[in-house]
Amino acid sequence: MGSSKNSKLNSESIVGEDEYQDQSIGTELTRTDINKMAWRSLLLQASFNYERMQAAGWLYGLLPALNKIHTNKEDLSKAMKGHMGFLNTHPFLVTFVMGIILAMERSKQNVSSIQSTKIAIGAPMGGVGDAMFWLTLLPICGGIGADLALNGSIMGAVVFFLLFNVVHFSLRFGLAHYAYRMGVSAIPIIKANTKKVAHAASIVGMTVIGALVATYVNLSTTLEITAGDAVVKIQADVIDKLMPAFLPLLYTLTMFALVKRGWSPVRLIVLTVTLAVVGKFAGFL
Amino acid sequence: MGSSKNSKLNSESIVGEDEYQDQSIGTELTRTDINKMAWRSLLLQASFNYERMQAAGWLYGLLPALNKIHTNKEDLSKAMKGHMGFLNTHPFLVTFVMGIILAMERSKQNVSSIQSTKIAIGAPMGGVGDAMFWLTLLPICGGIGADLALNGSIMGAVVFFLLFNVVHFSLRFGLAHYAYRMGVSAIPIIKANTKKVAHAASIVGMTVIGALVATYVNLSTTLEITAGDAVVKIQADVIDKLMPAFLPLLYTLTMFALVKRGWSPVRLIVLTVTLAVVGKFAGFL
Amino acid sequence: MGSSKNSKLNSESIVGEDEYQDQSIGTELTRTDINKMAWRSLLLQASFNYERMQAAGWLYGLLPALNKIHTNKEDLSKAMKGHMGFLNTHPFLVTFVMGIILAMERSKQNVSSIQSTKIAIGAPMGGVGDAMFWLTLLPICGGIGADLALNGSIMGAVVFFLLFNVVHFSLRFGLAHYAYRMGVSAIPIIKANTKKVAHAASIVGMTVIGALVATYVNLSTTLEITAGDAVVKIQADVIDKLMPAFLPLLYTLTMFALVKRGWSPVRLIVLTVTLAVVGKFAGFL
Amino acid sequence: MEISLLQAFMLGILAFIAGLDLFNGLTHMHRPVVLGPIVGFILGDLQTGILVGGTLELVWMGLAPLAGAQPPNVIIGTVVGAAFAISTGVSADVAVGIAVPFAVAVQMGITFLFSAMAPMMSKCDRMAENADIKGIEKVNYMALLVLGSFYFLWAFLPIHFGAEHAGAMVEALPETLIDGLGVAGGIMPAIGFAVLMKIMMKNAYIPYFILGFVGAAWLELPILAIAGAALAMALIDFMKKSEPVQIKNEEAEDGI
Amino acid sequence: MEISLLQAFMLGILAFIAGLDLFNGLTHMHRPVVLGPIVGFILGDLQTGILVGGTLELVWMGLAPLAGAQPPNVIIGTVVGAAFAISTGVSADVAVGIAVPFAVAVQMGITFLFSAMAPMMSKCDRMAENADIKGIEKVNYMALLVLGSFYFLWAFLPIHFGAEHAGAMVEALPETLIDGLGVAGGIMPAIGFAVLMKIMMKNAYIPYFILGFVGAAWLELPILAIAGAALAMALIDFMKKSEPVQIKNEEAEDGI
Amino acid sequence: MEISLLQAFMLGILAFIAGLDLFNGLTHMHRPVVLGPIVGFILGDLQTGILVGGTLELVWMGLAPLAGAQPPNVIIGTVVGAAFAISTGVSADVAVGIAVPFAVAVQMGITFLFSAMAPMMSKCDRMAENADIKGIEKVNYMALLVLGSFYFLWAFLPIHFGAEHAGAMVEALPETLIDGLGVAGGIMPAIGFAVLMKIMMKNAYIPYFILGFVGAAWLELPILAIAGAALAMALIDFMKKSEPVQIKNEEAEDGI
Ligand SMILES: OC[C@H]1O[C@H](O)[C@@H](O)[C@@H](O)[C@@H]1O
Ligand SMILES: OC[C@H]1O[C@H](O)[C@@H](O)[C@@H](O)[C@@H]1O
Ligand SMILES: OC[C@H]1O[C@H](O)[C@@H](O)[C@@H](O)[C@@H]1O
Repeated sequence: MGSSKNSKLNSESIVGEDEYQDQSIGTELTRTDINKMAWRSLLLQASFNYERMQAAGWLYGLLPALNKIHTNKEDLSKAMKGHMGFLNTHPFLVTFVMGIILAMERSKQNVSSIQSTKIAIGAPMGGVGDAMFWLTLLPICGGIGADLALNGSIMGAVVFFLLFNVVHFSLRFGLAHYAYRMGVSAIPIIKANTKKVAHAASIVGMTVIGALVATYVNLSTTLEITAGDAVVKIQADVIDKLMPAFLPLLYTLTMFALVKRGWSPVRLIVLTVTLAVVGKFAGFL
Repeated sequence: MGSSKNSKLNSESIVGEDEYQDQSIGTELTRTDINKMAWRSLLLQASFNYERMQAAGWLYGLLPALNKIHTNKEDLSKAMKGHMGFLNTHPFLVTFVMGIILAMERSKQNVSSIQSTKIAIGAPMGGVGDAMFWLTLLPICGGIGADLALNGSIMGAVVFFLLFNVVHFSLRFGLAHYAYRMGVSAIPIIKANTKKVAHAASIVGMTVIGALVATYVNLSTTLEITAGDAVVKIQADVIDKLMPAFLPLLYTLTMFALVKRGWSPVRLIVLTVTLAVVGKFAGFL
Repeated sequence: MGSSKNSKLNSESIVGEDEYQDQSIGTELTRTDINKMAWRSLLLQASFNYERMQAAGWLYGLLPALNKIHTNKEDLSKAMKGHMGFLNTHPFLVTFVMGIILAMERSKQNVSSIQSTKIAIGAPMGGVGDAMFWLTLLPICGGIGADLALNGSIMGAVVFFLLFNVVHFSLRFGLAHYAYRMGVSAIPIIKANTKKVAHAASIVGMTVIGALVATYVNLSTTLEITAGDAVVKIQADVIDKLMPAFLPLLYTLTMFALVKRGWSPVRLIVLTVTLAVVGKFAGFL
Repeated sequence: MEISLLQAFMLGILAFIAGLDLFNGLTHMHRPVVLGPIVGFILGDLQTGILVGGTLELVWMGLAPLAGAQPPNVIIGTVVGAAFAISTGVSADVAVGIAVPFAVAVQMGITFLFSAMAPMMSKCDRMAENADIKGIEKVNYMALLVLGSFYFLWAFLPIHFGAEHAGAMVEALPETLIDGLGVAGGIMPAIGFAVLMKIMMKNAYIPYFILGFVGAAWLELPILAIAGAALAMALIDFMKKSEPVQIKNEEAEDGI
Repeated sequence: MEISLLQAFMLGILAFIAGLDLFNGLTHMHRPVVLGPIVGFILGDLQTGILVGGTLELVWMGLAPLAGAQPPNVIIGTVVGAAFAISTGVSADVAVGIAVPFAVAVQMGITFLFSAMAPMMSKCDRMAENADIKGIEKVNYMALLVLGSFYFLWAFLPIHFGAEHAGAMVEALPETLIDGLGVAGGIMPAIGFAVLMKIMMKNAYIPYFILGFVGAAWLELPILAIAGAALAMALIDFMKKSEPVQIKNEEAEDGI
Repeated sequence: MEISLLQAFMLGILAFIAGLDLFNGLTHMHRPVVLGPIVGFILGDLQTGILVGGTLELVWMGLAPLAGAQPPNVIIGTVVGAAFAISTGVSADVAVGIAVPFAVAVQMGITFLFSAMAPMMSKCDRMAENADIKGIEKVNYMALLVLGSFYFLWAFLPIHFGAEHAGAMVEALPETLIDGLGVAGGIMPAIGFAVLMKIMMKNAYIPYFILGFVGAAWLELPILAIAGAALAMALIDFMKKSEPVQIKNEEAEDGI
């Protein structure tokens, strides 16, 4: 996976890119700053898309605080670039992740370390939040509301709206402040153990990414080879028996190789869309 | 999981508590001592209860030997305190665990190390013994006995009783001596590697405890939220999908936190019983 | 598992046996040598048997190259002894393993390290190849062939034969050269990290062997104890619940113990066959 | 009852707003139980709106976008469905039947949009490179505008021109293309992960990537379980690194 | 046939002894195949006792307390069932039918006792603190006495007063309370583990606790498999610690 | 049509060659689709041979030896089946019915041979010890000869003497013995692993053996998944060993 020459070059260049130039702890963030972040987090999914999912909206939420923390423009650019990476978490729990990440930004952790933490905390919270809010809170509030509505009362709408949003907004703002405070109180420990913390965060982050590849990338072939009486379903009969999620892994590693060769994501998207449409047309996807 | 201050205090105080003052190898245990232990092991479950299961009966079985090994009274107290910890193993295999543990006591291993070993060996033997004796030996002997009995012969009772107990008592006594000898022959190695052995034992012990929490603690909520047409079964629809055994874990960690704050087990039992009865009454347990 | 005395003796003696006397990198293998190996690999299963499976055929394939590499006769003997060990891989992918192994032989890695690598790569390829060639390629070619044949055309046989063997032979020869080149280019790295590479290979190899014992050794008892009304199926009701693959593990460890005591494989085979026939006769296998 | 142009326009605006709320804001005013009454209010029949809203709420019960995957669109289903129910007087169930093809078309359309938005991310990358805060913000705002307008059209057109005429439009959609984009949407996270791995992947983390993959692909463990096990591994590693010093003391003690 | 007070008393004593044998001693003289004949002997009809015992043995076949969980109580089932069968001459099956409510009541009662015994453990903790050997022993003996007496009563009362009267007693039990105690019994090991963790848990072992939990909760592995994997991890750790010294040599050799 | 001795002999030779091809060479000329026409050619009825071959190809579709386990033997099934079909004029299906007992007998016979070949391995061990290249080669050639002859006989005899007479032979096989050898074949890899472990097993690798076993026995993971996870562990270990030096620097930096 990557010839040794490649990876050496890579790791060197990353080390440089990875660290912030200004290593002094950033300006303190006020309650107003955190509130602003929480408000902005409402647009987490404004530019939702299937390549990076919530990336740009996530960055949008962090921007004012990042601008305050990174007075050095190059550092700001580094931070922003990092936060354009893939992210998908639950929109109600996102401020929890944001709070922690801002504390890490303030303490000028390395970009890769911050990104690992973002994934390590954010990704599992996606499923947790879906189960708690989309599959539990929502049907409960909806059920109560529908019940009242079917009796002809406008209170159905009102009760639903209030019930749901009391939970929603208390979480959104509560978690933001809670997480930031928690993160800040951990700054000294983090600072003293920068490398170790980064390493630990990367372990969790990369493990989760490995799992995400198998979970989030949906790619399977509908290819069936019919030769006389014999029908071989390539996906069910061959791939799934050998290595489930083989195609997602293969495709991700291919993309990774191309990214390392300098292909731009746009090119990869065009490639992917073309492949998908052609595949659908030719009947193998 | 425990602030760093807490855990530091803890670990310091534990270190003190953990080691025996008298580090010289204890008196040798004679065949009679081991036989006595095996006889006493018949009362392993005399004071069986759902908090510590076989703890006090286990201690009862070890007492004469412990008394001989720990001439220093404080050490005896330490040992006894340790052996009052949760234990559940199979009553026919228990002497195997006892034999090994007594050898460790003689070599004056740390309390936590001894307890880890006890759990690491004893807990898996619970399931093993159940499968071998309760679900295999017993139906076989019972079947033979019942067969004879249904023909009207008193030999059914006699054959059953003899067959079963020949196995039972040969194991009980045989394992006791075997395990103790084995343990004693390992003393020099253990002594030379005290810290390492303790660490290894703790790894197995704590892993098993983690598994036991998910296996032995039975706690699930019957809560269903019915809102109009919507029914959300909290246990099956939410918790089990997110994290099976979440409630057992939560409850155990809560208990752990309270124990660390100095709550006595009795208080926790009262709390638990109250919660259970109230929960049953209110219909959420 | 093995008393400490035993294992010490063992490991000492192994160290000696394990290393090649002549540590200089072996003669280069020409294209002809590799082609010869690929041709000979057609007889991989000539002396197939259930104890070592493809061992002797595998060695047959490597012999000319080994003879060229190990000019020292004792080294040749060492190498040959190692390659008589158990192996089962897919006959179409075997040249891939062979190529890598020959490169390792040239760089005079330790025998145990070479054998670990052989197992670590070869064993998983068995299942992979079966899925790809026996369960996919074969039915497809066969289906096409049968289709033509049922229309009465001799082209069925011809098309089948050509289609199948184009894939077959391109793989067999292509992989041989590819793997050997790959292996050779890795020689400097391997040489510089001999011990580490050996350790890593052994980790994978031994893990795979642990898995192979549970997968390849088929041993289960048909024993049912019927005592009056009670029927206890020893395999399904007891062993499978406690520890699936318990009997295979037990038998393998017993064989291992006997091998270490110096029993010859022939003796073990006689023992095994006797046991199996008696067991079948007595009805417990 | 006839629906006036103004009313159709107002319903379009309502769909615009509710459409945004489905993914942003998330006050859930876009759920039928709230949206129904508003449609009713606009069309001058609050009472029917409330009842239709309640009914549709049950129909969409438990359908929410998980991991970005779209169920049949609740907003167009409700706005169009309720509008038909109120204007033609048919029952809510019948009205839903009419609205379903539009809800499904929008479901696919959103999938399309979320795929089409992907190339924009590279533009954002360049803005990030230049620390162009305003730029990032503008992208997000523009995306909202596009998304909202899309909803506006899908509410306005069927309501203004009638289901029959609008239905033709739906059928005119090139199916394999749309399906192909759906497939592309499913694959696209691979690119996101590739970009991520470029930042985070060092050789030292390859094993953990493998372990995560094995856990998810073969053992089918949920992300939470894998994150838990990964945390355990990270902690073991974290604590091990500080040991060497300790070990030396220990060894000294042990006289090794 | 009438059962005399003395006979009822002797059956109570028999239940006392057999009750202890179910958890202590474990000679399994408490199984129907042995107990039935003894009941028959006491009631003067050994032959019927033998037959009833054989029948009941099959009824309770495969039912034994696993991990502390109680099946319907075999002892009261046998003693009361056999006594009724012998005294009234009904078949064994009918007698079991009569005995079942008592067997179930005792099942719940034992669960109750095993929960109620829990607070006694703190007392034992204090005794252990004081190295009070005699105290620990006394607790165990007392517990046996309580347990045995409980069995005595549940055998004596139904036999002496007849199933109808005793049945009323069973029905008088407050069900939610009993059920609640059953629930409490299920939760209680949590306290035991908490106490254990206080002794054994250091930060270094948190990861292993997590791994054990993940293995049991999500992968549903049995304890034996988890212990096996844990042993492997412990061995890896055990052998790694002694390596540093070796490593240095190796490095020296390798000239790094 | 009568089959001449020469023809029967040639079919035996064909079976010899095809029998080798099943495990060696693997050109798959042994599949019915190729074998059928050749049988037809030998018996002077190519056309029927082609049709029967096509039919039998479908019968054996998807049956191949996996991990050494034998399905009913395709070669004897085809050669004998096709010969009967051509000579007696019955349909291919009926002919297969006649051939099946022979195919099954050969399946067992191969299992027998593969068990009986095992002791030869020790001889090979000694040859390896002596670096006796010629010897190893001879063993392999001899094994081929034995295997091929075995096939020759099982094709020649039924064809020459007729199914009825040959069928008696099949029935004369001592079943428990054959079954016992099948069982022995299943167990035998244990010996192979034992020999392997003698070479490779050091104490340091016991934990990995355990982990592999737990993964395969309880989690029922396929070898590929286990090899993947093992690779991850090996890499972690591989990279860790070079760290100590680095760590010291780090510590120095951190001033610990
Ligand atoms: O799964 C987490 C998250 O994924 C996407 O971002 C959307 O589908 C959200 O609705 C969902 O909560
Ligand atoms: O499960 C092990 C063990 O648990 C409890 O102690 C009792 O139920 C025993 O009967 C059982 O053998
Ligand atoms: O399973 C791998 C391999 O095992 C044995 O060697 C034979 O059965 C082959 O046909 C098979 O491909």
